[in-house]
Amino acid sequence: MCAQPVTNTKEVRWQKVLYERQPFPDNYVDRRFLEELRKNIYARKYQYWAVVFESSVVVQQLCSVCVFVVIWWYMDEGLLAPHWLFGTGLASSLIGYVLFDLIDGGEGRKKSGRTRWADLKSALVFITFTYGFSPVLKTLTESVSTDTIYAMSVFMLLGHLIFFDYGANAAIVSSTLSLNMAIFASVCLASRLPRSLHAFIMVTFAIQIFALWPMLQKKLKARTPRSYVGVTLLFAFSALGGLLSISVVGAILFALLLISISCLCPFYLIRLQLFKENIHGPWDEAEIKEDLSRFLS
Amino acid sequence: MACRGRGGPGQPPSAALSPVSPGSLSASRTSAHNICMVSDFFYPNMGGVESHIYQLSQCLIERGHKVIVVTHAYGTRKGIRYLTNGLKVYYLPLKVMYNQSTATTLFHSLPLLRYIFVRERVTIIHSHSSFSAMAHDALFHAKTMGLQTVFTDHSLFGFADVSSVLTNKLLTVSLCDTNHIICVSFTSKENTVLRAALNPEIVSVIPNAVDPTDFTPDPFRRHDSIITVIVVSRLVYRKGTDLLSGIIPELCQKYPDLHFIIGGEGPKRIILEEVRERYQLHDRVRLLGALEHKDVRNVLVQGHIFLNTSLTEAFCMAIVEAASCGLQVVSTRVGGIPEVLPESLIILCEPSVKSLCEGLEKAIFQLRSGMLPAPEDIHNIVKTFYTWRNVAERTEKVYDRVAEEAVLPMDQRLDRLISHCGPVTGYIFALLAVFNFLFLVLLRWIIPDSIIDVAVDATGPRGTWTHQHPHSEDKVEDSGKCKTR
Amino acid sequence: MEDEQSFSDICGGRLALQRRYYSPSCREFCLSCPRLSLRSLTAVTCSVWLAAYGLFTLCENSMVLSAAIFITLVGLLGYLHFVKIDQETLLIIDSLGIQMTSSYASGKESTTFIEMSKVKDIVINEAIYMQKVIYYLCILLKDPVEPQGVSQVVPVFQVSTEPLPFPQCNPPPVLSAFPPRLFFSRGGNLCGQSM
Amino acid sequence: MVLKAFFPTCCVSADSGLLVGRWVPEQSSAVVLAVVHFPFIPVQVKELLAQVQQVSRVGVTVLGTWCHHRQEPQESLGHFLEGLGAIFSHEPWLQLCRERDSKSWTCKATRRQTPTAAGEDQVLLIFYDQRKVLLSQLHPPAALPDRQAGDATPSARGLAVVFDTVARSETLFRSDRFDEGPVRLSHWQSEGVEASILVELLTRASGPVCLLLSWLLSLLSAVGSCWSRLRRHRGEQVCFWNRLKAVDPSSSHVPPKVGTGLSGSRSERSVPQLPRRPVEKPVRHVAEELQHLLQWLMGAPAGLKMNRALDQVLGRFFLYHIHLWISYVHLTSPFIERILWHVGFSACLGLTVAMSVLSDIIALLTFHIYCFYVYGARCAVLRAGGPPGGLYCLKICGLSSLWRLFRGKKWNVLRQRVDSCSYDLDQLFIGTLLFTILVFLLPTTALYYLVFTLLRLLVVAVQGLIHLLVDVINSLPLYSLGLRLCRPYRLAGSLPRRPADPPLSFQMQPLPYSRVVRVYRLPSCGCHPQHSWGSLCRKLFSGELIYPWRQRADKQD
Repeated sequence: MCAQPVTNTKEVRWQKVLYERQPFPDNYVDRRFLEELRKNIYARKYQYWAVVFESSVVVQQLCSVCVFVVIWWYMDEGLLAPHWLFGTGLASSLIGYVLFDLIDGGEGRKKSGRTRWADLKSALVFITFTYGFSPVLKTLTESVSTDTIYAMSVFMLLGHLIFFDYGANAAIVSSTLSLNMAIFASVCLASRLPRSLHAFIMVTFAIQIFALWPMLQKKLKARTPRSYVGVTLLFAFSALGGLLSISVVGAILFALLLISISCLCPFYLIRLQLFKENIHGPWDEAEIKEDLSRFLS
Repeated sequence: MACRGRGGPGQPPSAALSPVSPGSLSASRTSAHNICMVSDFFYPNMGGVESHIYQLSQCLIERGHKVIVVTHAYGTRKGIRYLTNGLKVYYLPLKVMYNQSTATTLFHSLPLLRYIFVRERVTIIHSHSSFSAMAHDALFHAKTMGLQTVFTDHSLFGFADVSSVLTNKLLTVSLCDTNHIICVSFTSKENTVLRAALNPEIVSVIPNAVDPTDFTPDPFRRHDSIITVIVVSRLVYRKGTDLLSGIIPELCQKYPDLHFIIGGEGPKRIILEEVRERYQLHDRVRLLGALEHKDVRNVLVQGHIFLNTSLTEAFCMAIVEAASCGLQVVSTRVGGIPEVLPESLIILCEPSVKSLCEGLEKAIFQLRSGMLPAPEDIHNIVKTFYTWRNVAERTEKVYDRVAEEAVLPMDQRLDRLISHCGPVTGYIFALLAVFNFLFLVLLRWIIPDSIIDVAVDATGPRGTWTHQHPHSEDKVEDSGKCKTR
Repeated sequence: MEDEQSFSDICGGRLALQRRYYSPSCREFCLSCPRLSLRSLTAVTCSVWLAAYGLFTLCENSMVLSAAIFITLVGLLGYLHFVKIDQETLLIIDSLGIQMTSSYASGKESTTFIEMSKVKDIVINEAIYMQKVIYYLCILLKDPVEPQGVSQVVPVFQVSTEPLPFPQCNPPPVLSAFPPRLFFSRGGNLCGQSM
Repeated sequence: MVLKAFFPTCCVSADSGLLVGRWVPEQSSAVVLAVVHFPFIPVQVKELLAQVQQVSRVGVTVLGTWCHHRQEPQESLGHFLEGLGAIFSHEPWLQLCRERDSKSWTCKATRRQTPTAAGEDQVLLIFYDQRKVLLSQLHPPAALPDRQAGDATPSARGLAVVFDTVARSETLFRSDRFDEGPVRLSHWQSEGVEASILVELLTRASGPVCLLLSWLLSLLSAVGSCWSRLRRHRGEQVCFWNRLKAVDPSSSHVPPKVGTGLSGSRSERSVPQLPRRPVEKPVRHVAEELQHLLQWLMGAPAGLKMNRALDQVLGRFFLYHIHLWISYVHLTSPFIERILWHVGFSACLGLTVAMSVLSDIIALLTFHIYCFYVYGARCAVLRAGGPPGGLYCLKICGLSSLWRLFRGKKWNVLRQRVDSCSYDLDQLFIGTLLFTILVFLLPTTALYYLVFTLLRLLVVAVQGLIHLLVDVINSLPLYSLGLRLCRPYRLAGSLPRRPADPPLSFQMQPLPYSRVVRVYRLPSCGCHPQHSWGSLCRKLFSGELIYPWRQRADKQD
């Protein structure tokens, strides 16, 4: 590279090393320039129906929110008796609880080491605290305007949908935050209901639909995918039906949303894969693939 | 450049203080340049970029060029200082935003930088490090002022995530009309060419260097009854400290006479401490904490093997320093590391605990069987590889080439920005360039170039430092005073 | 013995330098800048009053006008008394000391005297000043405790914003009284870097 | 090196004679102290100088000759003066000459012993005012310790030597020309000691007078405050009895004694109306204002939407507290009165004592505000029936930790940082429930906290002002300031010279007031506030208690 007079330039081959002085100028571009460049080595192939199946998680969560809002509306209007909702909720919870253990034959319970006593205790804590706090909840937002409460609830439910753990591996996902936002929204909405019993039952229902139902869903999806698809369809139609009884336009829009998420979005994802161009080379930061936490445990 | 029409009342009595008009300068000596190194990273901050700038400047001064360094103020170190051989450093009072890099608005630094460029009669702006906002600002302003620009990239960047997409876009904008780019390794060149969508012809590869006299082996400092592995790096994720935390227990269980000395500080230090505690290795793993540059050699000579676990590296100075001290180097095969040392001096591994352990075991086996060359021999081989004089020589060629080139006039620059950087970014930055130009016109109207007085050259063809101050330099150095107002 | 030269300051304004030699050991350097011009004074006053009048038409409160007049007067007085320096004088008496006098436009004079025994050196230093980099002449005072050290740096000729007439790269004639020496401030110790 | 001759202005018109003074070889300067007139006997002059030297321990010698040509230049005098140099050998020999028109001066310094006869130095003549130099002190006072130690060899450098020399050789100035001494001298007192004695006495006295004045001033203010206190008290008593007399006939069942107030305070709403005492009145006024404030807070203050239930509870609690305070003050007011009356006499000890006492009284009488502030800020266990809820500080702590829970994080105490953590479902649920409740109750408590903190800050500001004043009074150098006012030249700052004509004159520039204060400032005992503004605001926000005037160590317990 330096000004060394070299007679047989043709015979000397350029080497990609720095420690030797080579008879080429510093800005020499060899044939081998960028030969280690790779494109799309980690790109995945997607199957349409598999993507549609995966999108059902999103559909489920949208439907959960929809069902919750519909039920709240019924309660607020006085069309739904709280006792009835409580009874239904209790019954479905018990069925779900039994199902939860039946699906994998008690394997998950053995693995986590959680006793039934702990479950009972959790349930008792839920019920007691909600019941004890329900009068406070009732008067909590008295002086705050209804619009503010609605805005807050919408914001929180949206947050719940955004941060929910749909199975993607991203930094934004936080199931804790998502669940907390849903509970916050339900407390806000429950405080608008006419009586403290209503508030109590609304919050209980929120726990069932936002905390317990996704757990069951996850297990269903893993164990019996077919029944999961059926449950999803059923749930989606019931949510649509409930919404239809309140507002036709809303129902149509919601149906469009569901269809676009479950059918159109997967289609676009697969189409856009054709344009993917991801560059890799020796300059990439190496990834540590092993689990290093074993050295510390 | 500013031109001074009228001379002062009475002819200048001393050559040192005479007005240097650019025309006369270029006529008198074409090969001497007035170079301004700009980077956020300079001493007293420590690191590869800092020592690169310093050593390169020293060698360029030795070769008769005028060199000044512009950086931001570090604590109480602000104003103007002179380092060895009259290297003039401007510590500008700019706000530091993150990680010693200044905040950039693309405009606020223009008045000061322009004043400095004019008064120092700078002809070539040499910016360093793509992490430095000030370097990019200076490139932008220099192009507005019509000065030649050179940029040295010291780091590698991926293409996968959102943040790198954005930074790469900014680099594209910054480098699209820069005259020449210097990279420290071939991998870095490929990376930069891809990132900034450059013509590879204007990218030169000039490696970093190590002062071999600073890193000499001292075999008597190490205990031959045990095997010592040295790690010197910042303890952060990018340097692979997590890998290190896996290697230490694995090998310490296997070899009871293996010791580790780890120099450096960082957020990941805590996991090393946890590992040390978990496996009761307090007597065998020493954490030295932050090391000063002058102490690095004393740490290196205590060991037999040097371990580098970096996950990405453009040019690893640490392994050259270690090899220069006569250590067997075990390193990950990432970035430009394979280009740095020949196969005989380095054991390259994949970036995983298993592969690195195998590499270390190989090195230990070689050491025990006496297959390794003597430290002195390794030193003698390595010291021929990289020298700052060679770096300066090659950089000078880049300057010579750049000085011949024409700087794009404003209309062509705008064209290039728009055509080269994509429609949205291109137009935005073309607009910003126009604003910058208007701002410059405003500044020129407020303080015309002719009013700005010319600085006295400390270095370069008319440098006053060497002629006038051999004695005062010593005197001042003894008293160790430093002051500016 | 007296002579006069004119220079331009770092902002491009005119400065006049007078040198007087009373005796071989006693010299005086007097730097004077032009007096406050009536035109700029009128311009500033008019603009302030016009702005006040504009405000007055908006909010229709006559307090604004009186406040504007008051502010103009007080500002002018303050400017003349504390800011605007008409003349700066440096009197050097060999082996005795240096006297610096700055006279303000209002006639106020502030005088500082530095004994020669306290003066360590007189240097030209370089500094970043606002958005400029300037040379300025300053006197280094000895530290009474540590003879090598410098206790204080006294800038000379700081005619408000025009620290030193350093026009056309000519060494200021003041320096002929002393051996002119450019002061290269050292980097000091840099984190133990051997340089 | 240029030879400098310091010449006193008072000797300008003196007759010809010998120059007496001190030679400072290291600076090559000659300080002329006086002129010895003709005729004299050299031996006597030497004796006199020896005496002076013994007393003042300054090397006073004959420096040269002084020649004042009143008439036509006399050639003979010149030769005579030349000859004197042989008698009084001094190196170098100074020859000062003033021509008749007083414009032209000639000054020569010759060195005899130098073999090259042309040993003439350049001489710089500088005039100085002897009296002022004698009396004044150069700043910064570098030579001061030396003189006190009585060191014979002054190590003072530069101009301080001139000051030192003049000040030490006071004995030389004892004689005047009316004395019948063997040697006639000309110096600043030579016109007559008697007249100058008066001046000197006055100057000497001015210092103690300043001191006395300042002391008198403080005494006067103290006595004044005492007197006004006494008089007001007496007047109040008279009024009180008058009023009682007036009340008596109409309602005879009210017993004429002070204790009646007690029965009045029992009634629920009405504030006791009876005797209004000087302390009680403002206290009661403040309490009433506080009651109004609380009632305003219990409504919808400034249109803010507060939680009604909590608002009512808090409001009632504080109202009850104020009520307790009023009755307490009423019960104790006679004793407090008495105590205050006696404490008032402490003002005789000085203005600062009175002010400190005032500050303490303010603290004592605004105790309820302090209590409110503490209640508002944190749940202090001062009373058994403490306020409901931990109020602001607890609320902020709870909110911050619950917010972390809300995001799925927790505070790691060991590592001092926020870690992510997976909570149980029931923990999450209860945490979020409490979080929601706290968020909606926050504005109410925050408002109460804000109002009481503002009140507390007001009191603290008043107290701080008083402390600052006390500090300033304590540390203000009254004597030096008085001296600067009356005799500016006594404190010489720098010594500018005016180059009017070739002989430079030497003028004293008084020290500026700011430097007088800075140099002579007494060490103040006042403790400075520990908090910066930023930390103060942060503490206020997080609800920590602030004690601006207390040491950090005290706060621990």
